[in-house]
Amino acid sequence: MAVQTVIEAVREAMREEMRRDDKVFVMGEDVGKRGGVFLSTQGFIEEFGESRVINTPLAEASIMGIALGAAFRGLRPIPEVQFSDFLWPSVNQLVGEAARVCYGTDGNLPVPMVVRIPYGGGIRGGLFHSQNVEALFFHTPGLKVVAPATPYDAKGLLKSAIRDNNPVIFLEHKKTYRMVRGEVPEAEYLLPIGIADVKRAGSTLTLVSYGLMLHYCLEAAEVVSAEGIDVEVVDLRSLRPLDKATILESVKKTGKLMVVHEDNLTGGVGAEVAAVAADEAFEYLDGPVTRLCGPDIPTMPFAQTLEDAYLPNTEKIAEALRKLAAY
Amino acid sequence: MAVQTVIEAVREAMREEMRRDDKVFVMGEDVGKRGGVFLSTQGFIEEFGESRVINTPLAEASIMGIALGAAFRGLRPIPEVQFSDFLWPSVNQLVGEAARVCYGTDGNLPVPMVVRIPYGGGIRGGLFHSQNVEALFFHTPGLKVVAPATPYDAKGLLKSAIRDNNPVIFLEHKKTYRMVRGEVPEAEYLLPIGIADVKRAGSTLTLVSYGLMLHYCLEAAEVVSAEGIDVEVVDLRSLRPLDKATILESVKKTGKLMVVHEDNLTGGVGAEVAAVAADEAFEYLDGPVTRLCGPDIPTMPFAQTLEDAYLPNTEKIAEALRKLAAY
Amino acid sequence: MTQARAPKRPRKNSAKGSAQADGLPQGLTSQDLVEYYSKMVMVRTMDERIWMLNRQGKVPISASAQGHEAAQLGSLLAARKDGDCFLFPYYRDLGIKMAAGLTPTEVMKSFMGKAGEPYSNARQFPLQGADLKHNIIQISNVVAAGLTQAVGYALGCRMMGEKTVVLVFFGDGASSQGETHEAMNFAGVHKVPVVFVCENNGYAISVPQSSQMAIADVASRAEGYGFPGVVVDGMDLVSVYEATREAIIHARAEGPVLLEMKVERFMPHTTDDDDRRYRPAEEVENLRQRDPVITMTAYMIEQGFLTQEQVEEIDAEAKRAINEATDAADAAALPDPSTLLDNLFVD
Amino acid sequence: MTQARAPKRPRKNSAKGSAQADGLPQGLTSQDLVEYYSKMVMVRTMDERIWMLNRQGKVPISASAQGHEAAQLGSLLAARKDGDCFLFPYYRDLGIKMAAGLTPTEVMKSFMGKAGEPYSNARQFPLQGADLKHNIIQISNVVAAGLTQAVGYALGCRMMGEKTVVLVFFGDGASSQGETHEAMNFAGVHKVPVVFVCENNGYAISVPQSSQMAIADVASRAEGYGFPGVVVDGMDLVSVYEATREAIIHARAEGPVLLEMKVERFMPHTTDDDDRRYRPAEEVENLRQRDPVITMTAYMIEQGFLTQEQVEEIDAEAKRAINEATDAADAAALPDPSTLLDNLFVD
Ligand SMILES: Cc1ncc(C[n+]2csc(CCOP(=O)(O)OP(=O)(O)O)c2C)c(N)n1
Ligand SMILES: Cc1ncc(C[n+]2csc(CCOP(=O)(O)OP(=O)(O)O)c2C)c(N)n1
Ligand SMILES: [Mg+2]
Ligand SMILES: [Mg+2]
Repeated sequence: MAVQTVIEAVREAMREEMRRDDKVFVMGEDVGKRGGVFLSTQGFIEEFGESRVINTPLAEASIMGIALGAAFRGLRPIPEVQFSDFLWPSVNQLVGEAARVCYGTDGNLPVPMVVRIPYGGGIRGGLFHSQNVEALFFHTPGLKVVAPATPYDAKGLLKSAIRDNNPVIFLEHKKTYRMVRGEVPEAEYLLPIGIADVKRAGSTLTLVSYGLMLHYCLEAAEVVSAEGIDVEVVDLRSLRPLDKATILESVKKTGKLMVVHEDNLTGGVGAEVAAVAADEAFEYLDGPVTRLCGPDIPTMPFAQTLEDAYLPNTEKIAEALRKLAAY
Repeated sequence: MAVQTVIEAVREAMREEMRRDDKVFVMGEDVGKRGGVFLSTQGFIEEFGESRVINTPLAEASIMGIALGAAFRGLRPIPEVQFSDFLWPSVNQLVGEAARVCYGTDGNLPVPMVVRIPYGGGIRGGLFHSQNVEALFFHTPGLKVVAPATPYDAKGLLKSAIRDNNPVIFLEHKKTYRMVRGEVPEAEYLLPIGIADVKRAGSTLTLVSYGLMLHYCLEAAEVVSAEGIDVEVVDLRSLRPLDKATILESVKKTGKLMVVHEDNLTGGVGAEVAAVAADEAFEYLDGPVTRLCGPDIPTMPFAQTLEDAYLPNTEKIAEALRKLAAY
Repeated sequence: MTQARAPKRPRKNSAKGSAQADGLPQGLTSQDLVEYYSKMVMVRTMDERIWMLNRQGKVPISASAQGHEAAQLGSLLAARKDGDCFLFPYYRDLGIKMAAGLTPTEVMKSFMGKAGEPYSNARQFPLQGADLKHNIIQISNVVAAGLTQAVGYALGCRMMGEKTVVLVFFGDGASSQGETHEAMNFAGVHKVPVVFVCENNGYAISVPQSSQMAIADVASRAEGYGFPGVVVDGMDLVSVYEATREAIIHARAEGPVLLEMKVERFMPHTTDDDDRRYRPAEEVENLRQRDPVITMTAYMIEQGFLTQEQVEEIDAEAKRAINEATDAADAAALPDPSTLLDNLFVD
Repeated sequence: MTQARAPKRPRKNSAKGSAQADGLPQGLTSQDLVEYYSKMVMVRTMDERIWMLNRQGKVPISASAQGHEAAQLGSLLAARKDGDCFLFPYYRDLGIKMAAGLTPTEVMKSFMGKAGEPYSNARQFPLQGADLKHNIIQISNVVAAGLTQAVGYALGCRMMGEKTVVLVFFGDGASSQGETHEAMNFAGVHKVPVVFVCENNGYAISVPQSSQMAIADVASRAEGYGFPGVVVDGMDLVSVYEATREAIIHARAEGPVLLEMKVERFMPHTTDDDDRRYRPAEEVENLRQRDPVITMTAYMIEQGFLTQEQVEEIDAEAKRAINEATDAADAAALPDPSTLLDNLFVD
């Protein structure tokens, strides 16, 4: 096992798959000599050449539309959105088109394509370099949506996504890129899309999260465990399909549920998790289903004080856990 | 009082506001001589001239961006998306830009703009003329989102939206345009954005809906009332801000909640309504919080049999009500 | 419409001396013309029938191809003669989709939303989805969304070492969409083997060209992408064939071409439209003088490729086939509602 | 970069005989040039200081304007002389935003994210949001999103009966975005009084112009929208002034102009970038030969508008002002976290 960062795991996953299958290729702004602005394709143009590492013009809708068209021909494009904040011009090709191709041809035209999107905040990115964009994709039938939190999950899920014959939105939290390190096996492995992971077992209550926040949740669980609150932490990893079975099993065991995410509260992923529990685990619930999420403003501002005020963190989560545990 | 259809109410609301304030203007594809494809601007170009009734090129992103720029100058544009399905190319200007202007200038630049969007199905529109698009806007801080079901609400809310100094997404269900008729006062009136309306009082359970489905909910409530099930029907009317107070008051009274919408289940508006109840009315709940929504496929297909199979209707709602009442 | 509709100046002279000894353009036989004339008559007959069936409540929606037939079929002919083309048509391309190889019954099932519809099994609007058997994809109704996809498809073919040229079709209205620009710009930079075919009928629903763009020819935009733009009379099948053929050859060797075919829309935008609100009735009447079916009939007889009798036979055969198709489609089953959730994903 | 960077052929000869008796271009006094030269020095000094402060961890991000100063300030000068212009700059336009009227301390507060930041009260990246006092709006970082907004603003002004001309600024990379096309097309159709100003520095982060477009001049696209395109040497303030002035006059009278200013980016894309990955060091060194500040210094002395001594004074004054601003901004308060939820809406 080697210790890697998330960005290294992402890069390795792509490199392995590109070596394995020459239908796999990357495209996006600055993916060439620059190696991507986060260096996720560093060294790729040297190894795979210009035809499989395509520096595109600055035009996101075309990046997605062209990737989609190449997927129609049977290639396996990995288009990159440089920052999540800049994907909005491209959503027609993703939500309007890619998601509907398989259903709209009654299964005759597969779309083997992975859209990589660095997202999220905590990096002084302000209103246009911090956005959480998962809710739209989470709500879109015909897409799969993956949001790993660790290098191990990132690598195994990205490799699965690349081999999937359906469009996958792959969300990489920018702050985890270099902050989060973890063991990654040398030997090849794949992780299944759609299966959540219980990152910490516990009995007092269930804490569901994903992405950067997962790490704060784990820290908060440690903090309150000293106080006798035994938190089970479920890492969704895949948002769509949502692993209802794992969530429900945990909630039925603990009787209490809290969801944490960085994205805005209203209409976020947490609402669905809560709704599923309130329906399908109703008889097991021992307390209100709670959410600790980003407040309902566009996203975190640039100023340090305001960014801090926006973001859930270990302390805020621990406090909310105590409150729910005491219910 | 005159009886009007929804489309007439929409047209009258705009006409009155355009007469009242010459900063108000409409723009979009075919809004000119054609009077809009649904005739919502019929007669406008004759009355208000080409400078206030602007036939745009076929380019939705620019329709929204240009409207937004005009709003910066203090005008009150009403850009139209011809069908909801075609709004995806424009979401950057709405979700990425318009929604962030006020917050991102710390309140210095207001955006008085109403985006009118005919949406929804049941009209044999297939995958690209039937879409429900509310979830994205519902999740976007900085926008207000209105989705009326009746001519009375449509007129009063549209007039308020036009006078609002913030960006409002105004969703008009296409099938209600000519199907739904209702009384509309001759005298001017405004209805407040953000206030739900209890369209039918009841005690057994709370049924929350909006748009076309509201009418099926009311019918279903009548059907089951003969069986002793007394349903309270809450019409959200505004999705954002969500009127939590009215929802919670009703749920606390009845102890049971069901949400119905045409949009896909996962991550839809219903999830938030359910989550709010599961948190803030937890102690009052007498049964699982249930949802009856469109299934998780892109949207309703073209073939009549498939469209029918997709859509919630009076019968399906009545059946679900019976089940929940029996819990 | 303030602008003259007849093409003013083909940028490249598409008819330049490629004629064969028998007077037919390069690569064409009189057989081909008879075949495509018959297809044209079949398409027109279908189109008219569909409109009628809409008025009878049997067909929910149709965008008529009347006036576009020569453009659609001339392009298709060039693509088929070439033998290695893939097509991304748009919603008005009944001519292309039908003549590419569908039976009249399949087409009629599409319009009636019946099981077995070839593009989407009736999940989508008629003839929308994919007909891979005939090298055709059209995913959506979103105007101009197919252009970048077509560029990607062509790029993909090149990555696979293939010689395929992709033809993507769109209207004058579609030229305004941002994605049209993006598709052309990328194709220009990467010299992608794609022909952008604009069927310019001067209207986007009710919006005339003068409100859509401040220029006379969409083709003039090609210069801004570093590749050639060509204008051709889209009411004449042979001219269209020649221009398309040259464009395909150019695309394969050197990269994109923007081919603008000046056509006329004889009918309202769709069966849902009422064009009297925005278009004087005389305008359409005048246009009908240039009906591509009539023009081609005259040409076929004049050239001696068909006799008057044969023309009448072709006509009768088309009517017979469409009648039969109407009956067959009418009797066909609707999709089984239990399939509603199927095929959201492939394995 | 495969393409030559010097402008090859101004479409309109922007210097055509509009000179005044004293040799200065129309409407300019030597006073103006001294003022804008001082501004240029101030902007450069600020820009360099910000980069240094980034390396010290005090400024999270900056997109340097070095190399673009003559273009930005020449345009601003024309706009201000005109007296009725509104500006939509982009993120690299420190020159415009600062010289439009901000104090060095306000600018420094922006970069440090301090309370009282003039564009957004430090909610956004430095100098992003709106500075309505100086007729400037720049909402976002989304490349090209400002173009349609600028067109809408100009349309709005016209609807209000005003004579305002809007100038919207963007890079060569931004020219590829679909919205750029849509903005220009609408402006062309409706003859909106807007000047599209492209600061073409030949790179979009690491992507050279040759991978961005298959043409030499962005300005050549204007023809496809029915309005004039002009290329000007963006390294020379006086040429830029003249070209912008003419563009403004044209825009007010006849509709849009696309003005392309050929400039150079001396620094990496932003403080986050490392341009050695994609750009040979000599390339930048060579470009520095054409530094607009040095060029203008020489011009000012040569023309007798400034003495060497005055030049040095201007330099010293800039350093002093920036030092002071740094201290003041450093000492300024951060925004109060209790304001986080404020001003999502206005009443
Ligand atoms: C993105 C988008 N916007 C709007 C529409 C509605 N619409 C359908 S066809 C059409 C006009 C298209 O005109 P043109 O491109 O000239 O093609 P034509 O119908 O004339 O062949 C419009 C506005 C759409 N389908 N997609
Ligand atoms: C829509 C969008 N995509 C990507 C980015 C990331 N990005 C920021 S600046 C830039 C390059 C812009 O190049 P250009 O327009 O030439 O302006 P320059 O920075 O050279 O002045 C990119 C890709 C963005 N901000 N917005
Ligand atoms: Mg047209
Ligand atoms: Mg640049």
